[in-house]
Amino acid sequence: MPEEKTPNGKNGKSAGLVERLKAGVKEDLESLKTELPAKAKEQVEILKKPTKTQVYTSIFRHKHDDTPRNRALGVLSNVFLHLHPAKINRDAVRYSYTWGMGGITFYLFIVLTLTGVMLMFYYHPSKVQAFRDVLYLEHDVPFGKLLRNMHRWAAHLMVIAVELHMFRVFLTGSYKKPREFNWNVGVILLVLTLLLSFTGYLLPDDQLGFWAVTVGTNMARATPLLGHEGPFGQQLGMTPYNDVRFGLLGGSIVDANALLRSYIWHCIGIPIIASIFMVLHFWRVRKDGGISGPAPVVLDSEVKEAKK
Amino acid sequence: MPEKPIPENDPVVSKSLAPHYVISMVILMATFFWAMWDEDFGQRPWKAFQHEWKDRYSTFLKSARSQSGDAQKEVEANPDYQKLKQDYDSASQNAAPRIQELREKLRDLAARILAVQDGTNHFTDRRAYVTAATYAIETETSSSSKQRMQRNLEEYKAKPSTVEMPDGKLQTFKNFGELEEAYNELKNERTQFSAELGELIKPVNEKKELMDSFLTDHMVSLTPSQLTNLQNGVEVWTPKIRQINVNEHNADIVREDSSQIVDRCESCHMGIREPVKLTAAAMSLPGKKPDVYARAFTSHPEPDLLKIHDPDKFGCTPCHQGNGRATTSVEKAHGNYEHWLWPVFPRANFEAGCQVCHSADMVVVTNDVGWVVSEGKDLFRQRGCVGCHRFEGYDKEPEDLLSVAQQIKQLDQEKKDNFKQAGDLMKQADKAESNEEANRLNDRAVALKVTNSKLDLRIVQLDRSTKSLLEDMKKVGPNLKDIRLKLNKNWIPVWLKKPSDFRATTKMPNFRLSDDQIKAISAFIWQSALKDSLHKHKLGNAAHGKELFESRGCLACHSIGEGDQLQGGTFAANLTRVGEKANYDYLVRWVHNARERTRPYCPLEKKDIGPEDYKKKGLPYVFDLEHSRCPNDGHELQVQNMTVMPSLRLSPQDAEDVASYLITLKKQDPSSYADASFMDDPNLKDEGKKWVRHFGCAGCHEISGLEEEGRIGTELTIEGSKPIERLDFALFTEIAQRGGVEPITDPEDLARLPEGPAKQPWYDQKGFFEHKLAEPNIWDKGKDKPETEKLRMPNLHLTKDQIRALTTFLLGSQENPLPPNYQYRPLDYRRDIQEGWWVVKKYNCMGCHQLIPGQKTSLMGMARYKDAQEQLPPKLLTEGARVDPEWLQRFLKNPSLSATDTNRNGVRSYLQVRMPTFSFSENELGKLVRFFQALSRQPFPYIPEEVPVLTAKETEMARSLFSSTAAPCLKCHATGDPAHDRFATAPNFLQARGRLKPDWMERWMLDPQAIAPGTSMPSGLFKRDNGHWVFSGPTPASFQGYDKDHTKLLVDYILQLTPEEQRRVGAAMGRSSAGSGSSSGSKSSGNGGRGAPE
Amino acid sequence: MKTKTSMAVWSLAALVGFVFLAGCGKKEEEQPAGAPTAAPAAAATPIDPATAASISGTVKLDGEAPKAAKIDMSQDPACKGTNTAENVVASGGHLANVFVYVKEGLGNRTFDVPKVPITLDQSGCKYHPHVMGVVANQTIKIVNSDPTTHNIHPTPKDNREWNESQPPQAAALEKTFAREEIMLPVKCNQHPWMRMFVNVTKNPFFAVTGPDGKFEIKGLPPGDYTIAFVQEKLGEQDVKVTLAAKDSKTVDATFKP
Amino acid sequence: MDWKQLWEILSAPDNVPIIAMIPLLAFYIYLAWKQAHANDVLIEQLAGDAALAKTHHRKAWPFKPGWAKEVHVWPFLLRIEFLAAIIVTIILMVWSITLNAPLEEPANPNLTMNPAKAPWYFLGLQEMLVYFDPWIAGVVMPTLIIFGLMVIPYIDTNPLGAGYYTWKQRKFAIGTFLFGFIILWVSMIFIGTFIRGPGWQWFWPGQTWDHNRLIYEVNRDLPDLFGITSNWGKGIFGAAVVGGFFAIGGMLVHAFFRRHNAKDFKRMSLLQYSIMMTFFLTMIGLPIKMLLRLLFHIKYVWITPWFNV
Repeated sequence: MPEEKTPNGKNGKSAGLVERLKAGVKEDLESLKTELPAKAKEQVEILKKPTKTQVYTSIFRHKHDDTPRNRALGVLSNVFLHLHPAKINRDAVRYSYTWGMGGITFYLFIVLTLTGVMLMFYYHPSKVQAFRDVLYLEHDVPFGKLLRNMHRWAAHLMVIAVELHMFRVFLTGSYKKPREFNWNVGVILLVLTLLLSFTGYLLPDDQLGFWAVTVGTNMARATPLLGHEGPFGQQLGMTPYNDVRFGLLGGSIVDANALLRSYIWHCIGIPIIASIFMVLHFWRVRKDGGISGPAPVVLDSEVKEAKK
Repeated sequence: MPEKPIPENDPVVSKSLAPHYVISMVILMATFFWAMWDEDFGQRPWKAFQHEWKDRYSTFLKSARSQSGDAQKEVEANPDYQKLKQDYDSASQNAAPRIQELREKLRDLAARILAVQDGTNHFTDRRAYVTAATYAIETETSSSSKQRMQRNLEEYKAKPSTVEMPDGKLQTFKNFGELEEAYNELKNERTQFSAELGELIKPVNEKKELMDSFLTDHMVSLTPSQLTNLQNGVEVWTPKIRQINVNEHNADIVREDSSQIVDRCESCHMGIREPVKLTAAAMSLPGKKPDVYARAFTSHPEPDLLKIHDPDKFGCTPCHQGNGRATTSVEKAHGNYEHWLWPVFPRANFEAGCQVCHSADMVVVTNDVGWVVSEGKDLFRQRGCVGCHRFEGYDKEPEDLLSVAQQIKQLDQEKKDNFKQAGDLMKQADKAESNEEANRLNDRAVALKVTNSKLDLRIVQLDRSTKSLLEDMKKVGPNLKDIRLKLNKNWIPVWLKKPSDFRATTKMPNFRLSDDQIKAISAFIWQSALKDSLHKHKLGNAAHGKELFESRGCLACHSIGEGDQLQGGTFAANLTRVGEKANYDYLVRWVHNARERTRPYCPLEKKDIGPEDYKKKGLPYVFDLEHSRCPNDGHELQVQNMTVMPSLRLSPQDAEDVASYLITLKKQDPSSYADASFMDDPNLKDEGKKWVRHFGCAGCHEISGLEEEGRIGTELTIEGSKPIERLDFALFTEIAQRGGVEPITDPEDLARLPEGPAKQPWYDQKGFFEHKLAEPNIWDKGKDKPETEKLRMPNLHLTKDQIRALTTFLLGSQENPLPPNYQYRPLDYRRDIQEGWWVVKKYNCMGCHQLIPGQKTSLMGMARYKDAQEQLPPKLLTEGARVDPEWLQRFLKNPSLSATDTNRNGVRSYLQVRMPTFSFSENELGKLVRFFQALSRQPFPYIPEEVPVLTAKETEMARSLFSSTAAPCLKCHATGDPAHDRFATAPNFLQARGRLKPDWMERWMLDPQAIAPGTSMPSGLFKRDNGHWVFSGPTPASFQGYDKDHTKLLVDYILQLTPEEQRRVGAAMGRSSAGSGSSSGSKSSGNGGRGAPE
Repeated sequence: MKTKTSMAVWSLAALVGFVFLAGCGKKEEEQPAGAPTAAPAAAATPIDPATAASISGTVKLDGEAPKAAKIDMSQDPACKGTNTAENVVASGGHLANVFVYVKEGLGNRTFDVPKVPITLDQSGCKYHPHVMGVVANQTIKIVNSDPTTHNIHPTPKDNREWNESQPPQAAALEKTFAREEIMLPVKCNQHPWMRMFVNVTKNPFFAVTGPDGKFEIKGLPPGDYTIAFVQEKLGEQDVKVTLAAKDSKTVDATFKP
Repeated sequence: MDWKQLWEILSAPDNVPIIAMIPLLAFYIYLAWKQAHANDVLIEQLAGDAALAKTHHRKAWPFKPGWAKEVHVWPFLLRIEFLAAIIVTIILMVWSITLNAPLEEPANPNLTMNPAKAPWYFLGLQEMLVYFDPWIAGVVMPTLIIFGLMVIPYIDTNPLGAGYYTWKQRKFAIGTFLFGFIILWVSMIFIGTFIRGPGWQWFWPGQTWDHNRLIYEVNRDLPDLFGITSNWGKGIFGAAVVGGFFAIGGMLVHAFFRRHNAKDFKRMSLLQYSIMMTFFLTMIGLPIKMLLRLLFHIKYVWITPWFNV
């Protein structure tokens, strides 16, 4: 209850109350003098060790001393790092074995996501605006040109990295039992990467993208059974207006609908699908016993033939 | 690896990556900084421009200021300025003491107001309490507390307040009311003093303004203080993008969804809109040649154009093109890179930008001459490009004819339907159940009948426009149906071989025909031509013919002589060798009336109608503009030769004389041409027709059987925006892209290239057009093609300048990337101007008349007129303001202004050169009249103002002035008296009425030189006296005390002048033979004006 | 540690070098877009009267002088004067009204504009003089001594055209021509026979031959000159002459009809 | 030699990745070969020395007893991963600063680009369009590629070479894969980018891409060479040739495989073996068809009213 300070109050309280009030205030002042400095000293002590604060410990679950335990915890307790096991084959850290291509691919995917999100701020997938937006991005947006360049080149780099990754995986026989399924996931991811890049090609709505996509999708015309120029397509009633290409483009030519479809596949559809497969891919890497090697060589003579 | 020794420590665990990290981090940081630097400078080269600009412009302004200072001193020395300055000085001195006093008072008041307002117990605080309390009372619901609060407020208000005044004294106000009153009074006082101060300062300031504006008005360049302001602006300039966002400034032109125009050109071209003239030389570093900066910093060379096209509203790129947004490099900004569709127009062709929006204008700039793009547009028609290439706006009569025919068909159908429906309705009405119903139905039937009458009238109208269109339809080349009558047969193959060998300036291009083709073509046209016979004429007087030829104005269009000797206009053929090719009898007919046709052509039957067709219907074989219906089907006939050549209304005798003269013009005898009897070989006819068709001869010539041939070339309306990939450089594609090699080797053609042999890459529209125009078959070079597939475009033997003009025109002919509102398609008087120029150019009006100040006519430069400028055709600079449009229409229709005596000029009978009869169609007549009215911004239709009837005294006064020796009117103006008119160099006054507009006449008398520069009529006849215009010579005595404008009096007098009056005056002037001119006097009055009393 | 730092420095240097390489854009060769402003005109150099030379001579007409045409002045009763045309005025083989001036040889010299105006009189419906010389920007005072109105209408090539009327007894008109022009025709539209020629020159060294065909030009500084003789009908003849100090040379010219 | 043309193609921004890919691929093949060789040497050594085989750590890398068999991810792996991320970032930034992403004219359906090329990674397929009908090149082949890749783990029954580089233990698998990846994929991309010019014509590097070039080339169908005219005849003949290729080729491959990969052959089920054979023969078929076209101008082998091969 707040004290009523009415110096010229007309309805004064009883004298006892005033006395009590006075005593109370004195006491409070007294406590301020003694207790506050003590608390201040305490606070300084706490702040001297920031790693002991509640805020710190709530974030970092373990100590940072260079002990094997902490090394392991550093990985395990981190959502980003716990894709890795705590310990791995001593030779697996060698670059010459893995080429780091899987990691680089993933890193490029992240870079592409970030730059892509920023590009989306400036881009409208419509025939009227798309090309103009790219011009705007190049000429008006601070770092816009750099942003677009990075997105474009990272996309190309990612395709290269994915292909090299596959190359390496094959050469080290890493698809062999028990990793057969993960190889398949990888193949799907390769296809998705190509599709991601391909759908992005059209978005600037320039001649390059337009004709690349036209050439690309013209092949769909010839899909057997489903394309109007494909084997048995016409026999099945396929026309330019109902075949698989029409479905891909949302029209019989590369136009506004194709642009929109391309955009949605590029920005939402394929990234989500790819993310799901990536999660699967990484999960299976761990579940299938980490990366395949470098394993000790096996001699032909040591192979035990499985019973048929 | 096995060979290497195994290290002691486990390399996987012990190897340090620190150096790797250090290096890569350093590089990473460097990359980041590089990105920053690139973003800030690498991508922003304009910053360097702006720094440079700051230095150079500042230096320039400094030197400009010192020059301007001298100029200012000169102006300041002017006594008028001195007087203004004195006025200002004395006024400011007079007002100074009181101003000082008032300023002090105001300062004091301000302090006191502040004290009352903000001092202890200040007013503002108390007022806030009062208003808050008042609000609380107003919103209080309980009446008791309302009363209580009211009391409290009263108490509060009653409290006194003491204020410490600025002088330290304490002043007590008894209550709030008193305080408020005092405060308000102080404020009132302040307002009063401020107002007084304002009143006092105003006249002083006005004088100062007068002084300053005198200075700015009398200085050609900017004043030093203006320059100082500019310099201050430059010095505090920090580099930033300068851009024009057209949408911001011009929401009504640019719609939301249309392309946004954002032009940043001024980020480098900083000087474009500076109010001083900046040349590249002035912006160069001292002693250096203009560099890239100096050239970028010049001010716009045509500031007047910027006034019409305010850059804030138009931006830069709509005219110049380029990539207005780009700022990363000069090439990008100018759009000079592979993937920009609208690169900046080249320096030599910058006027292409006009064409982009002004494609509907024949003359782009109405107040200037020598515009390259206008010349290009003109050439496109003159040289017959339209014959093969469609271009929106050119020669659209055939298309219009088609659409008119279609409309008529539609209306006919509508009429039929209406008729049927009306019948139905009436039938229904007869059987209707109620009278109301019957009446309603009948009314509808009646309405339909009325509608049908309207439709009928509309059809009549359309028929007339068909006639107009047939009249308007012209061909660039002569009618080849007449060649049997017209030409020396043996001359034809020689001509076809290479027309420019016979006549260097001819419009007929060189088709590079082989001998076989020539044989076939000449055989076909010879055999398909008409075989009618011509009226035979005797040879006339060639000497007289020569005189007529040179004086009647033939040379306004035709030229004569070759090379240096060439004189006359370039609009029509050079006649130096006409005697070698032409048939005398045909020439006579042609000179007499070029439009006279051998046989009329029926577009419906698609054949030439002969006497036999007329005979069948029992009609006389007469066809002219009045008798233009087909005897077979009543359809409109083509009754004229489709030439723009007018009739000079020569007498038959004169026509024979002129023709006799022309037939003497030759270099070799007609009989010396090699025999060409193969032209009668019927076997060649079909082959010939094939080639005639192939080369599109019918585009420019009327040829039997090929009247309805279409154009064989590509449409060029939007040729300028054709993607470069669509322009076939054939085997020279790579060469053009890389530059350096010039494919044209023919020295004549090489000399046509405006920029000379290619040095840079020329793989662009400009390069294509220029090469194509210089040597049209250049893309066939090195190719092996059959004759029929070779490029057909003939060599037009153009000059460099002509090619530049045509290229400019084509470059600008684009599918407009701009919003449609940018197109110059006005609907008001400017549209009349736009349409009029097409007609004016079509008939080469400017060969004789000056329509734009400074424009040269063909006749002007000729020796004949050097000492006799008054013999030149009149200048038409203010024609619309000068003449009554109705009169003008009559005049244009028949310039002789007489139905019988046509062998003369209707207005300026003293001129040797003659205004010809062009037989304008109704359509073109209307366009021309509206054009002249619009050019002078005259209201249309024109309602003549009432001319006040002069009193007898006024008439007497006017007459005395008019006839005084001091007033020279009749010395030059014709009267109709042949003896007097021998010396006349000006029109008869009797023609003024009904022809001239009084306002214009008055203006003309005052300063004719300002209306028609160089006219014989002198300026300075009147002077300003007491606010009136009075005659500047000695005035007759009767003018004593007359206080109105003498000019006005004269105008009214002239407009009421009768032939008798004129004769009387003439006689009074003591002219030897003034009385004998009655016959011609009455003649002219009969044609001169609307019902001029005899 | 040292190696690490140096490595870092080297890589940085390499990077900077790369930046420079990338930044080395090609600058266009600068082209001249027009010569810089012309040298300022030399101030009027005084001519030393001590060394001044002079030229004199006679202009002859070689052949029969065409008979002067009669002018029909009946058009204006107020015109009463000698009614012979003045195209070629010659007597005894001496050609009058030939304009003689220094065409070339004075270089960049400039001369003050004479303050004294030159008078052009109109009397008897003729101009007096028929041929006159004037320095550019020198005032020409035009007087009308006739009882009739004239108008003065110069039709120049390189100067501004004007046409003003001058009633009898009107105040004199004062006009100037700013640019050099030889045989600039002036006429009166009301009296078509009235013609005269003004010669606007940059220097004051000119003369008009009198009825005896004589002329004299004084005060010329020594030098090489081209002297031009101009007759309105018979055209121009140029004579080259070299003058030493205080020379007085005779230059004659002969025109053929 | 048209250096300008060459430079124009090489420096086109979208071709830069391919240029980058070629040395990159060469480097990685070298890296893989080096390790495979080392391992092969080691395997040979161990196969010949049973004692050593028992004690050896069985890797080509050095190892000493006492060294940890496993190391902590943090920091030993992560530090490399971070380093890789930094280097990739640098490469990407420098690339992005120095080279602009292409942006051409606004799309114009009326103006066909010549040559109109698909994105570079699909150029292999576009190149296939020359040799096959679109339905094969554009639809069947990608599907086959994807499925072919996916079945690899299931038909490769060789248990050796899992987790280490080797050549000798997996000659057939690696050889086939290299053939598919390098010859059929990468080199096709290379051809599509650098060799194919206007009109998709074959231009040797350094030859000017002349838009007007015309080449006389008559492509015949195989049945025509044998004078077969009837539709049925063509269909049957083509089917016979294609079938014959698979039968004879299958026999040859079988003879080879049975001898040189006896163990694998033994391990494989019939299904595995037949799938392997189908894909292998199809792969072999591609260059044969290409050579038929390039050298003998043979367009189709098998003609039916519905499809042509």
